[in-house]
Amino acid sequence: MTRATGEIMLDVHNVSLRFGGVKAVTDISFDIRKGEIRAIIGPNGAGKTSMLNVINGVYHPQQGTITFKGRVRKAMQPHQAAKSGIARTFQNVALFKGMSTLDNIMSGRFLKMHRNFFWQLIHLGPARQEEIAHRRKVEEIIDFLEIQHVRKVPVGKLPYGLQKRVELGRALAMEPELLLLDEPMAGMNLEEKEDMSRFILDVNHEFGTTIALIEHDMGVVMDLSDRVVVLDYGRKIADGTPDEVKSNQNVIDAYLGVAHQEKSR
Amino acid sequence: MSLLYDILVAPFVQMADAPDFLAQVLWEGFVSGILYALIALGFVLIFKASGVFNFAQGIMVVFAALTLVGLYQKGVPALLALVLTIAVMGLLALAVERFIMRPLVNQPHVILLMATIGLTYFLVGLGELVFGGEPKQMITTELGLPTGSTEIPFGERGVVILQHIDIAAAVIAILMVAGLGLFFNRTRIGRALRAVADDHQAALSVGISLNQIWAIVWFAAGIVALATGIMWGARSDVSFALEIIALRALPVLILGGFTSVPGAIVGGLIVGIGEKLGEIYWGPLLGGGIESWLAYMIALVFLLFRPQGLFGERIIERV
Amino acid sequence: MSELDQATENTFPKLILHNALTRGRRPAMRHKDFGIWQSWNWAEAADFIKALAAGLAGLGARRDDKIAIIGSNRPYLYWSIAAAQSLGAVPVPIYSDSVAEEMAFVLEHAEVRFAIVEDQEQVDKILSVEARLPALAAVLYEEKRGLRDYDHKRLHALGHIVEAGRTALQDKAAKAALDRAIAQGTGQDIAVILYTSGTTGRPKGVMLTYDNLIASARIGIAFDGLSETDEIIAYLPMAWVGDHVFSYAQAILAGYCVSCPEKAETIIHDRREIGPTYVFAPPRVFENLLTLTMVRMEDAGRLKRWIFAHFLKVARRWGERILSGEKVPLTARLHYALGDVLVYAPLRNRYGLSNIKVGYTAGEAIGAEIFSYYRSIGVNLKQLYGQTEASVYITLQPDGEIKPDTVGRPAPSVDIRLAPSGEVEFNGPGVFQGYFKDPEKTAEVKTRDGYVRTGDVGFFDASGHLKIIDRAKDVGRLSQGGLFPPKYIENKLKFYPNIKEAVAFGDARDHVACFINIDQVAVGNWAERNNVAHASYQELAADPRVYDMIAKHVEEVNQALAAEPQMAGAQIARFLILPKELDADDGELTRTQKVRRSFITERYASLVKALYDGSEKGTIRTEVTFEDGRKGLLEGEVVIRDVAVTPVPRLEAAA
Amino acid sequence: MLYREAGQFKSTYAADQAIFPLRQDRIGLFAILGLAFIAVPLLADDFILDAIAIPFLILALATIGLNILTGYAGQLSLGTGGFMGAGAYACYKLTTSFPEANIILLILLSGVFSAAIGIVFGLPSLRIKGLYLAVTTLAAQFFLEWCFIRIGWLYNYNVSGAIDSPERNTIGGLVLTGPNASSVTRYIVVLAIVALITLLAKNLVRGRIGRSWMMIRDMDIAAELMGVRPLIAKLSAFAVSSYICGVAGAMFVFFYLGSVEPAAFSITLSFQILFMVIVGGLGSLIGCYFGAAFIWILPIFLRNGLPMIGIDIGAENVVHLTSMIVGVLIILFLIWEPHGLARLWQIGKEKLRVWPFPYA
Repeated sequence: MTRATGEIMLDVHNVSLRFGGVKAVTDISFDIRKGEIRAIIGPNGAGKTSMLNVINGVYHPQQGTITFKGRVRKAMQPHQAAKSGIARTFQNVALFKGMSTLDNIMSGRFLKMHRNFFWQLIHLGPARQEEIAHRRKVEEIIDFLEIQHVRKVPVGKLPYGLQKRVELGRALAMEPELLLLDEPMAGMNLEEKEDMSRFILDVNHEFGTTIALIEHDMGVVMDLSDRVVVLDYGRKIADGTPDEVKSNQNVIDAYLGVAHQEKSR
Repeated sequence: MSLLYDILVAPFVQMADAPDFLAQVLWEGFVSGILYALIALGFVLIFKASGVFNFAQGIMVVFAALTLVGLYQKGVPALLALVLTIAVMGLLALAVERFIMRPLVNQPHVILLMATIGLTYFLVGLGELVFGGEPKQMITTELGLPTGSTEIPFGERGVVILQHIDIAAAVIAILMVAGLGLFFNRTRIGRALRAVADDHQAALSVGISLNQIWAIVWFAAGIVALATGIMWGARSDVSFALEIIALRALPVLILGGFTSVPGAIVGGLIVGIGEKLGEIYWGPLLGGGIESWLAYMIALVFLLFRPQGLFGERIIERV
Repeated sequence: MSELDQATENTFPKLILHNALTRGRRPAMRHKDFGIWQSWNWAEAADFIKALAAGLAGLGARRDDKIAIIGSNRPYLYWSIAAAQSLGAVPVPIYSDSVAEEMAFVLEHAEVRFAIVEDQEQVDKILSVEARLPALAAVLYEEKRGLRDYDHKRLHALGHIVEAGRTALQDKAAKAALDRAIAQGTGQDIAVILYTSGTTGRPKGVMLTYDNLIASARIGIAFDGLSETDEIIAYLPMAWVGDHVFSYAQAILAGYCVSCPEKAETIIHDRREIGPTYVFAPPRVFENLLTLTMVRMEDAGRLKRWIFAHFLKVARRWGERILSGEKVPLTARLHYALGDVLVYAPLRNRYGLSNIKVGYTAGEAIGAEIFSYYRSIGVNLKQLYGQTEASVYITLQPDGEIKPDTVGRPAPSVDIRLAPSGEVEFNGPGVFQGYFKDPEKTAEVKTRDGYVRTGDVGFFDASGHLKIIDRAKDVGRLSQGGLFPPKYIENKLKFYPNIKEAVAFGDARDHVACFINIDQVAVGNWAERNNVAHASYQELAADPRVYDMIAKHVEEVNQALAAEPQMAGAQIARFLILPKELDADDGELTRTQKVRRSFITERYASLVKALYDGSEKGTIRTEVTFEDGRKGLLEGEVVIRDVAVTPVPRLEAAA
Repeated sequence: MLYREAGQFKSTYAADQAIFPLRQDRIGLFAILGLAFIAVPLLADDFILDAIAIPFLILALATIGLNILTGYAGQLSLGTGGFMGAGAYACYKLTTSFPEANIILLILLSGVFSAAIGIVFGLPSLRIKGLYLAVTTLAAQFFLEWCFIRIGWLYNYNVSGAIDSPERNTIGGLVLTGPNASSVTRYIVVLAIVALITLLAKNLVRGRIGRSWMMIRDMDIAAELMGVRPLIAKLSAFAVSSYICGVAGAMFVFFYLGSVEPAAFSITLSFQILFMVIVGGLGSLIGCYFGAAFIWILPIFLRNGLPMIGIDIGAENVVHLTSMIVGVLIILFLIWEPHGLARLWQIGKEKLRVWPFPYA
């Protein structure tokens, strides 16, 4: 596959992030190419989630630049990131608990809807047509993710695996160019993981969405991703294709240590 | 221009002109600040241990004072009435624990807040039903609290008048804060209470059930309320009008943070003194009565710059 | 509306065009898709069909080509049948849940040149056996998902072909060619080849002509007064003759609307939304619905359970008689009316059967109690007896003559006779032409005078209703000479919600014994309420308390059998509960979920032996297929239980 | 049981997204509207209209206002009384400044002023969350209350310090406000306005804007990452909420009380409305009506009902007892169903839908 050689979509350059005295991420650089699936891996506390938060504007790094689609930016608000085409999911499902599956995914269409307050008030004509047009889009996502049977169920009542799927749906509804997935398979059983892997691949294939994902399950990462960047204690220790990374001594050391710790837990 | 002068210059000229009056205002601000701090302390105790924003704290103040005076009026000797009132506050604490806290544990903040507003309604009705709604005199002397006042010469010609009851209030408030401090730091239960604020599991490992802890903090808050009630009652009358004082104490919490005892004290003093100064020196410009909201405005402006309060910790949002 | 000319409108494509003209704006099909019921009227349907036909012609489809149709019930697949027929090609619907091997046999045997399929799953199955299908020219798929990177030399998106067809039709010559092809069709042409799943051996391709199907469809339409205002929901396999007649032939003839559910999981919900007026389902569906009802009611509050039980009693007493229009006392009528408000109508609503005009159950015998239950709560459920070889109808139950234990009178214009062996034989307009490429088998089944052997044993009762006992080859004799109809016994057992499946043995034996499969949902629920701890199906099945419960059911069945003179000897003496569920994936059930008796007998030979040698336990050792496709080994001991047999009352001399 | 849904299928999104997709609900709605618009005016006496129906409707509207802010957008507010007062005083000033203008128009316009004030006091919500915010909304409450007392211009320097509703007629000489307006007329006007605003509010909460409020409420960070700007979402909620509260406040004076002193818009009113929201159910419009009915009608019932069942303890004590009982009932209610009457309604409806089964 040649996807990893596409043009650079996102370039992270020498980024450092501190909270008070705690260094979360130190001097990290890597890029994400258009159309690829890029994995960010590393042991717990390696700064993976912080990295995602920097990319979509939740955290503002003290140092370094981020170039997205050719535009350099330093500090940006999350909603601006959303507008520029970045969507994401969360490690611990962050759905809107008071809403149904349908409404949750519909909320992903927020930026695509434009009818003003007064049309919304009377909910006729353009406002209703807009709502219907977007409902159709949302239904296509529901169909894609095979969650028709829970369409109108409040998300709080869904099993965990389905919630993760709905969250993916909500991100897809934004029609993002870059999709950030924070441990999309955390807490899933084997079957759910397989389903989720298939969905991620399908998203990448069918919509051509560029994906950056954080994942713990090494097997999944190696199967899914085109390129992998490895973090440890906030620093980058390796970057390359899954095979390259697998044989990298730094990675082996970092992961063996973790494997031991996890086993002893 | 003259408006700016009135706001920015004139009050300070006024202060400099009559330093004794300024000192008097500061003293009175200090005393009411202390009482605010006491009310805030009641809030903080309960919030820290159970996450309940106890809206009924204000009414507990009134209710305690009313019970004390009411019992006395029914012929109970003053000190016995005091003991009985403490017992009533204990019963109240037990009842609150059993009928509000226990069934509503784990409900969202707003539900618990509503429950305490319901409790407010209940206590208002109960107090008035049993003791009547008309304002009453606090039994200051009967409790052995000092009355009268001392005039202290100030500056060249001026004097500052210190009401003895105010001095007593200050002393008692300080003693109470110190006592609570000892209780929290030196006793097993106190340490458990502090643990519970951080981690419910940890508290359980100390061997005290959450239910007991709640009963204890509510009781402690009741005692604080009683002390506050006696002081306020001695300065004005005992009536449900006092309830408004409790609402006035809320900005103290915003300033100090919901969980900080020192914050409650410092916040109380800031609000008490600031309010008095504002009322005396700037109030007339606006037609008076500004103390009903001035403290809130101060707190609000303050919050905009420090959302976590004076002593709260900075919140880092994890995603 | 112009009258239908029966002589010229003799194929489905012609009839559809007729519908497009006469009722073009009425809904023809609906499909719950993207959250709402997408609807198409007859004009749109005809338009699609013509475009697809032209598209297929463009791909080289010709007269007499076989075109496989594989997928869930979807409008475009029904239209694909019509498109194939428009060209004079023969559609071959195939069960979409069959595994690649099964599918390969049919595709190969039918010499399929084109396949129109639903999605990647079906495409993969076909491609995996591509080598064996030299005739295959192209595969058309509807859902493009996952197929992007496939080699598209012989693979086409259905939408593209339809578009291509539409473009082609702008050319007058192409349009005329298509019109000619449609006009060329006659009633004697083969309309469809339906492969019967068959309880034994390889599937056989039943060839049915337009005349067969149209005549048969007319029988049903006239019998129940179906019209274009009826509603039906299509969810049974398209390869099954029942679906083909009800959702295709009759729908086109009567002009009613067929609705396809969103997913298999949502069928109950979708049925409720549509509220069909005309329903067709195998007994299993009704059984499951009743089981679900009983299970749920167990969880209901005391008052609700009492109301439910009370009014069910009322319904049992009066319901069927009221439904059949008999005279009942006014008080009973009022009592029933109250029950209708409180229980029956809400139940019908939950089942989605509120608007039902008539419902049919067929395929196999339905438990009398289940049958009566639905009738008693006001669902006009009837039985019919039919076969693929008959284009469905052999017998039907006329209104007012509904009996739970017979399948009714011979359908209009169908003649029935009983062979000396007791086997039922029929003749009529729906009789099939023969098995595709299998004259031998055809000869076995079709007599020289045109009658078809059904393979079922039955008899006419005093009122002229046919009563089917069992498959001819299955009805055995006990060693003392008594009749042993296994299915008859099994159905009695399966009435109990706790019993999901039963397999009875007794041919040439001195008594009847059986395997029982408990219903995991019903028994699991019971176990939860009674604190019977269990970690698995296997443990639950072995629990002595479960055995006690099942034993009680078996004793009750024995009492019922004892009451029938011919069956008294077939009471169950011993039984065991199988530690695994019978499963189509293990070959124990057919794809239509019928028991494969001989296979089971062979597979569990040791257990059968234990049933008859008096031992208290049998051993089992067998391979099982898990849900994810992995195989595993199941072994252990299975307890065998003896059951009390009800003494047979002295028979009257007349019996 | 009552809900027989079979056969009710939707073939368009418009039908699927209707406010009342079920036929039975639509019938019920028309029945209630018929009852409210026709039967009540014909049958009810002035006491029922004046003491129960009119204030109930107005308070229900205020409850909708607060519920939009608190229930939908998740911003707890204790300043409802102040915002209602803002609407009332705005309306008073408008109608005394433009005596010829249509009073209904002025009432609807007065909400704009309270909305503006709401936006100002909503600004802190950008940095302050939860209970802290609740406390800061008290600032609005106390400040506005102070304004009503101290700023003479607001009440036209009336000696009494109160504002009263002048006589105004609009529709063909029909007297709508003032002492000579009939109860039935006022009731119909109030009902029409409340029904209309309820419909508009429903439209808002089911559309893009309403969804942005709920997104902020449920998970603000996620909402931001979907492109919602907290500033706009929160302030729009404050604006809409205060608008509705303002209209309710204006009607409170002009169609219910006739004349009020500033104390009418005190913190007690704020609490009362908050109770209605909680008892009715956060995030439910129908719950607003339930909550308003419960909190408004229960004390009336107790006041009139207690003496009837033989508990005769003097008029004043009845008030105290009522206060106690309301307090206890609220606590019991929170324990029993913290999600409010709307949840009970929803559960009941669901039960009827799946009847006779206990669950679907």
